Amino acid sequence: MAAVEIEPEDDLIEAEQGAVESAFVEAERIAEALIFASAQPVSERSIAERLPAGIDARAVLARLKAAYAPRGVNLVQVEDHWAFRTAADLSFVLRSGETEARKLSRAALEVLAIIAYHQPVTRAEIEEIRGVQTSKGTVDVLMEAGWVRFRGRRRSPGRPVTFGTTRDFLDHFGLETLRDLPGLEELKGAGLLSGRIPPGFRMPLPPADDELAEDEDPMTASDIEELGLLTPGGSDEE
Amino acid sequence: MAAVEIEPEDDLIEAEQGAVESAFVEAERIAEALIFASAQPVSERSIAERLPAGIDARAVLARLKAAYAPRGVNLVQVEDHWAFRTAADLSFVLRSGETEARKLSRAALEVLAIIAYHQPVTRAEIEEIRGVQTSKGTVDVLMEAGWVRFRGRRRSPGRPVTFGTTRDFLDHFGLETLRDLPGLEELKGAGLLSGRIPPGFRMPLPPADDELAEDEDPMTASDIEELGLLTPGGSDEE
Amino acid sequence: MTKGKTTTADGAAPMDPLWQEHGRPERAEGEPALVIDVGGFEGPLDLLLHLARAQKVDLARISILALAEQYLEFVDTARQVRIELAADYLVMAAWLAYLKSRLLIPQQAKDEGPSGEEMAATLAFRLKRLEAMRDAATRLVNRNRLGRDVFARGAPEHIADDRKSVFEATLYDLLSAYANLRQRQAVTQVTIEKRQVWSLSDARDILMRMIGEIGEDWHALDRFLLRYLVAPADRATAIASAFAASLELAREGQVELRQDGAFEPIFMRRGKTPLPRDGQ
Repeated sequence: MAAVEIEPEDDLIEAEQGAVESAFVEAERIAEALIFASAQPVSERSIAERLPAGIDARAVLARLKAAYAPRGVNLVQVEDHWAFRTAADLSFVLRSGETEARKLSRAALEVLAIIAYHQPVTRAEIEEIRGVQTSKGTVDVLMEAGWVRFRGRRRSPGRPVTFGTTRDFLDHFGLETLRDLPGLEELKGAGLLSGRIPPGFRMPLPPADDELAEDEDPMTASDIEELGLLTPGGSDEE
Repeated sequence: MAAVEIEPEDDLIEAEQGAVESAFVEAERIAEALIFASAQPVSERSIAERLPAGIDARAVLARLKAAYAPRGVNLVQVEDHWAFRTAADLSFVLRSGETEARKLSRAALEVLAIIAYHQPVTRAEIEEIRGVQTSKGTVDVLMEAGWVRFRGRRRSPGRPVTFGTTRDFLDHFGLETLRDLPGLEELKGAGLLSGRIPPGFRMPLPPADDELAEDEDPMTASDIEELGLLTPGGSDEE
Repeated sequence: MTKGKTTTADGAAPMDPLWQEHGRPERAEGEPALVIDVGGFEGPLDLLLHLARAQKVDLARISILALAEQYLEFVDTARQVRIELAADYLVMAAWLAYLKSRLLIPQQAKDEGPSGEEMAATLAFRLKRLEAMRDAATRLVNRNRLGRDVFARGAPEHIADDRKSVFEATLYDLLSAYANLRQRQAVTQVTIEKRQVWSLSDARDILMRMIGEIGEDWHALDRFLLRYLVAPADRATAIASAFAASLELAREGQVELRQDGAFEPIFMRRGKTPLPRDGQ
């Protein structure tokens, strides 16, 4: 601000009022940001502490509250604490779906990854790679997510069901094809595989397309029905 | 929408306009509430789905953005997603010791910049630019932070995996799109984002006049870069 | 060893005193003292950039020759005091020594290699590009960052989002789960061997680094490689391994080799059709 020549008093008062008003607006902005960023309702005292000196916090909050009253978000007071809440009449927009995204369990991630890299793969093979039994629920979760599907049946004793991934799987993980899954070198390069990797370490190359493998039979309608009833791949398959 | 064939009486038009305006205000409130409720940017599509039929989501968002621009909380765009964020100039009030942003190593930062400016980029290209092998764990850190992702594969021998940045990256660094990367156009113009030497790039050899005159200050490359990159008029134009 | 300098017996003196030579007369102009902590550099290009900066002129006007000499001086000093330099630094030294020879010796008529000037321009371009990226990184990191300068809603409320899936997982989650799993299973058979000689795979790694440096023009690199990459005592094993590795790389199409006659220098360039590296 450049120094101003001394002026008639009216202007001075006006300028002063302008300065007061702009300090007030600044205080509003600060209060607004503080309450917005806080995980809990913010106490009036702690707001007051951060406002420019000489500003009445209560007045600032009252004006903010009035400004937000007609909006989609309201400033609400809980005792002497303040918080933003979406307007009560809009709850229908916010609560329509009620499907909270859940994190996949570690076991599910592992099984999904094995299915992605090793498909077509049977439950027994998954267990062999993981070294532990896979609970039935794990594959169910992946099926429910729409990322894993029955591919067919292996032409081997017991004709075990083979698993593969779906189109939705590729979409969700931003892959164009299964071949986009990074290979050994790339996992190493990205630091995901570290340390010494034994010479025999192999990573399978996922199939390029959905064609059945040579030792794989397609699923028949009756297979599917059966599986649907029997719940897929129950722990004692044979 | 439904064609209205009634004679245009002034009152009717006014009433109609009033109705349109109030639907628009309602849409604003809904969009505001939706975005406000979420800590993550919300997609324009999912906002549009929840607005009353016939309302242009983009127009609603533009008006909201303008309304919030002078406030302590701003509406910002990240690609086609929208989020409320505290105003950058209030950082001094909000910054607190506990919320220290993730500290990146110099190497990780450099790799991040290379991925951001050169994407899609392969690991070999990153190493060529830096002239050094990337230690394991550098890319890993960036992926874990959610800033870097596998993008796909280059159509070249070996089909190497390419890296790119994520929307979280843009969000974190306050960029609306990749085009907003600081200095991007200048770097491109100078040929510094390519693998090959630009045609105009000349190195006079040997330099006969290394010595600076006594009244001459050395010009460092970074000076020049800055001169070219700092757009006149400066820092916070938006 | 520099005069008046006492290093500890095992050469484990702290880093900077090795380079900072007190009580020494001022160096001649244009010959900035090397004050280097090798641990602080992100590879040879970074070191070169630092040296170029020390020339105090615009990158477009640096003397590449002087730069190469300073770098080689640095590497020689490091070797004298037995600092183990990473292969990247040595590879660069070999390349710069070659560059220096190209700049100093007039080009032969039948010589197909790139001229010294072309090589110098390539180096200058790479330095400029690295510097640009470094500046970009600085600008990026100094922006107003979410969680530091700019904040998101502290108390998000739940909204129904449009995700099709009710489950959340990123590709990174998926891959790290897989990598961890496989590693866990593999970890049992790890053996760590002690290295006494240049193994074939060491040599191969170093040659692969070279391929990145030399590009598609013929370079006679063998002499420079050997001079900078190995201590004299290891020279025999290095020659054998490097030669074997280069043959292997040539077979894979990663490099092309050429020798005009017996005992002539071996020329090398990047192969036209490298095979996939990840064994696909």
